[in-house]
Amino acid sequence: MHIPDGFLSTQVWAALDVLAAPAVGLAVRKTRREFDEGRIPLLGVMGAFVFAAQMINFPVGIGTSGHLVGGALLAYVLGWPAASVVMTAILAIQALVFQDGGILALGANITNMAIVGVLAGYLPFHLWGGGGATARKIAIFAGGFTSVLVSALLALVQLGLSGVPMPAPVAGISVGLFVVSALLEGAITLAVVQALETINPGFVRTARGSHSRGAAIVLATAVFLAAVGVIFASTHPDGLEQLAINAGISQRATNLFATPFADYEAGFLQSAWLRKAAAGLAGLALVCAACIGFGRFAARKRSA
Amino acid sequence: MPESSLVRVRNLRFRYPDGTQALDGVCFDLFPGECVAVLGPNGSGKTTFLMHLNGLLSGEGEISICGIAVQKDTLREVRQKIGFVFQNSDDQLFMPTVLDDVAFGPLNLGMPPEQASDRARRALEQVGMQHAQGKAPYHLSAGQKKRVAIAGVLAMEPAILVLDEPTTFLDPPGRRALLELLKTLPQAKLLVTHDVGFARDLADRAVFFDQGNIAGTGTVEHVAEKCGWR
Amino acid sequence: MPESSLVRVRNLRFRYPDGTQALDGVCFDLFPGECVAVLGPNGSGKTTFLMHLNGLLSGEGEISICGIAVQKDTLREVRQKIGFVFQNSDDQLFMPTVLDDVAFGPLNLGMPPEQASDRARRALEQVGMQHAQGKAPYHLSAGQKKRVAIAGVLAMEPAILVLDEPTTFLDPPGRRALLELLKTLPQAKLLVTHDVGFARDLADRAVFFDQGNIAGTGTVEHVAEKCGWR
Amino acid sequence: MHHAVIERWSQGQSFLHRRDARAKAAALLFLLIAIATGPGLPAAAGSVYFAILVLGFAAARVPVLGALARAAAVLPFSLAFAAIAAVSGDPARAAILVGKSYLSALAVLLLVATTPLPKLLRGFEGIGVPRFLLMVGQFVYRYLFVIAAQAASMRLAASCRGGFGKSGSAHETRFRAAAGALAVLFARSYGAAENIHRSMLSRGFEGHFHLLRNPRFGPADWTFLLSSAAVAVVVRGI
Ligand SMILES: Nc1ncnc2c1ncn2[C@@H]1O[C@H](COP(=O)(O)OP(=O)(O)OP(=O)(O)O)[C@@H](O)[C@H]1O
Ligand SMILES: Nc1ncnc2c1ncn2[C@@H]1O[C@H](COP(=O)(O)OP(=O)(O)OP(=O)(O)O)[C@@H](O)[C@H]1O
Ligand SMILES: [Mg+2]
Ligand SMILES: [Mg+2]
Repeated sequence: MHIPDGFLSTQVWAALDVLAAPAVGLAVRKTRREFDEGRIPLLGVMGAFVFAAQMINFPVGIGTSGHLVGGALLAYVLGWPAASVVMTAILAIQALVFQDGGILALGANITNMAIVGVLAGYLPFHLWGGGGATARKIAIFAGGFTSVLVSALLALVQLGLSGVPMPAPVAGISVGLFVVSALLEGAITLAVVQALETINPGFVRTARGSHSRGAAIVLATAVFLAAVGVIFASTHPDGLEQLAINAGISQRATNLFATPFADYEAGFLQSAWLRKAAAGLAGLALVCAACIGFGRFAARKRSA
Repeated sequence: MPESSLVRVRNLRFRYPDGTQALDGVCFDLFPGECVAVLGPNGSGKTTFLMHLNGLLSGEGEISICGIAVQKDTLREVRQKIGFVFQNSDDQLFMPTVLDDVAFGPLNLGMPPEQASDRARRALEQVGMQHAQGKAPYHLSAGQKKRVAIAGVLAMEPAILVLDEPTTFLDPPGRRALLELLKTLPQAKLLVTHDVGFARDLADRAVFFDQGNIAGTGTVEHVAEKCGWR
Repeated sequence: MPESSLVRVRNLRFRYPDGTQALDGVCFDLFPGECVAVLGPNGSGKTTFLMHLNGLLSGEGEISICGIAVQKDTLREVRQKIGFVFQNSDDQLFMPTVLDDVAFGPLNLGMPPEQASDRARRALEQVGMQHAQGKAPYHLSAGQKKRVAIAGVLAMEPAILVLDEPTTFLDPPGRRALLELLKTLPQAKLLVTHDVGFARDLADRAVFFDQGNIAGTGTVEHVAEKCGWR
Repeated sequence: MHHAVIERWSQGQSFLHRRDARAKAAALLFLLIAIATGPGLPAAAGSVYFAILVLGFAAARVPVLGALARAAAVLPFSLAFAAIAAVSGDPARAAILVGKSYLSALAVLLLVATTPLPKLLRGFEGIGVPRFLLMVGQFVYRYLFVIAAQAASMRLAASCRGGFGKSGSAHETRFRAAAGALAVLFARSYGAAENIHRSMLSRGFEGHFHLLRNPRFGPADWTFLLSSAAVAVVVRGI
């Protein structure tokens, strides 16, 4: 789901732009450590492949079809940092050339799909991909599934936080559709990986099963938080704030966000709406930071 | 005798959405047992013309295949009658094994799996590739890939074979082997090629496309001569 | 007179990591002003051979280009002497505009941008494509792409041109135009092709690869005859 | 194809086409921020933005109707949410969603219709986007056309034998076929990337891209940038 401009409130898009920039910077740095400039064509052509993959339709059921989104597949082939860089490049080109997704909202879309989506896709593979054949299959499937589901749920949360009306039935239907397309992504990713391995087993990286429980918990938490976020943001207008207060992050988050905006407009922060938004964003930021942090940790482990 | 013509095209016009007039009043007939070469410069509309024959594009004018008018509701029937072999075999070979690939078409026609693989085996025999049944198509040589691609089309038992630039990537023995193979196949053939020698050896006559229309027709020799094509 | 040979290969052997013995003791010389055609079946090692000449692969044996031994520390020099035109022009035209692409090589040689674009413009003139400077390479026709790819190589002012299957995707006039262009270029040429007619029109002599070794040499006519290649 | 038209537009020679990419990108950001942060979207401000953009297209000699139609690509998404907003009793918000998203898309379109993408990407380098990322983007865009053409012929070839998507054989067979097609496409893309790398090495590539000419940021570009910023601020105040 590519969010266009005009949908997100200023606080949300600005915060996510601020969040996405260093995250992409980090991904670029890590990518450069592994790929020199001579491999830029590989990254670019793989990006073009993901673009073109949308033209191949997969049968879903009665009359409909779906296609590969590709974040998880890229991560299995290129590693997560390069996959993030490639997805970022794709999103930028989609926004510029195809008017698919906004420019100010690019930070949001990058966070959802290129950063968190890719990490969420890579994590299961990293955790269980090194196990037996069945575990590996499940991991590959799960990676495709979580990457699409988490990206879509994050987008929904951001829309909810921005005050785009989302009655409970609509949110429910959306989540249902997301689950279906996430299942499809899992199935496509798995089928493509299997077909790739008959062509050349070297394409897909070998995962080290680390069986780290901590990472599994991070992943589960990310999915859970995103899902809970959607439900609260939509059905309980004040629910997220409540949750944040309970977790004790509301105050801190408000202060955190108060500083940069303080000179902008003084009385601004009094609004409950902003407190809610700030709390929500802080929660989002935590999820992202956890994912990125874990990604670093995972990468270090793999290169070790 | 227009009744008996396998491919009958009258006054076909087509314009791409961006305004390119790719076909501009083409009339054409293909009779049973014939092999017709389609020559012409890059961009003259040859591929666009072929894509009309099985309804992948649709412009103005009349087209009928084996007497069936090409329309939305006859596409299934038409696509069974007319078999397309693409320039780049990699475009066409996507199943994990050769047998799976050749059986893909028949299965899509609704045939039960047993029967479909029988058909596939027979088609592979026809092109001399029965030994490669279990191999992965991606790893075959260029000539072998072309044969399997042809088998995939033969398995649908088409009345007409359409080949777009079949000699690309083949070395001279591969090209010669393809020539021999095509000569043994009984179907009527429509052959788009830039390889005039190949056309001369295989085709009974030629049509020359230029700017979306047929600018010349006759024997390959005659057309190549007249249109400065060699 | 081995001193004067531009390309000198002795006893070249190469095995791919998967165990395929792709080259098996090749000896070869190319002299100034010559054009040599490399013929041979699919998979006989022609492309592998070419890739050794500028150090893209390295096997056992001796190779020298214009008297310089091909080694890690001479690659820069060697790659300036020997210009490669690859089979698929799309793989070679990777920069966003034609001028950027042709200037890519000179810039890599450390030339300042001004001078590099001058050189690029001159090379484009040589192939008759100066009007396309600002275009994106994917908007060119197959023949135009090939010309720009050749310009990109000429801009490095190589002493030797190596062409892998240059006629693929070209229609007969495009092929003829390429032939004329190559005839006007003064460099020594090494031409891999399956198109024996093209080789006959261009090359002074031919070598025939088979299973990783040179199985025959002589005029194109003679080699084609002897090796059953037409 | 969709993009080909925009690319043709971007080859023009108007005043807007000749402005430095950085100036245009910055002006676009001002405009987008003005639209996004405006309190709601009063009809007056909306019409002024719209008029400015239409004038921009006209000045750049880009077909205005074509541009308006192209920017409508955002409408399905916007209209869906607008409908939800309207149904849940917030018609004002519905209008804002549609208006802001359409105007923003139109603004982006004006930038890409007057700036060839390679120039634009190079302009971003001046704004601090990592060169590595931009080069990846440039290659994505370059090979998009090549790989998409391959994907299109694969789809065509499949549809001649019954297709991946429609009914006929077992669901699973067609699913596997589509996956196989993607795998083959992947392997071909990978091979193309290797060939590109080889061809770069053959032309003396030593690990670093050197690029021709860095565009000059002239007085006209400053004038353009500052005046567009001023306009954006003024209109936002309406
Ligand atoms: N999708 C498309 N959209 C717009 N124009 C197109 C499209 N495809 C082809 N054309 C144009 O239509 C004309 C006919 O193209 P076509 O591919 O049929 O030529 P061709 O004779 O098959 O050429 P070649 O020998 O290179 O295969 C050309 O001018 C081409 O540029
Ligand atoms: N990357 C690779 N790994 C392993 N084997 C390879 C690789 N590339 C080529 N080969 C094998 O090496 C041999 C020589 O291949 P090469 O590409 O040099 O042949 P060629 O003469 O250029 O053929 P063609 O006429 O089809 O281009 C073949 O058996 C081929 O299968
Ligand atoms: Mg064609
Ligand atoms: Mg070769």
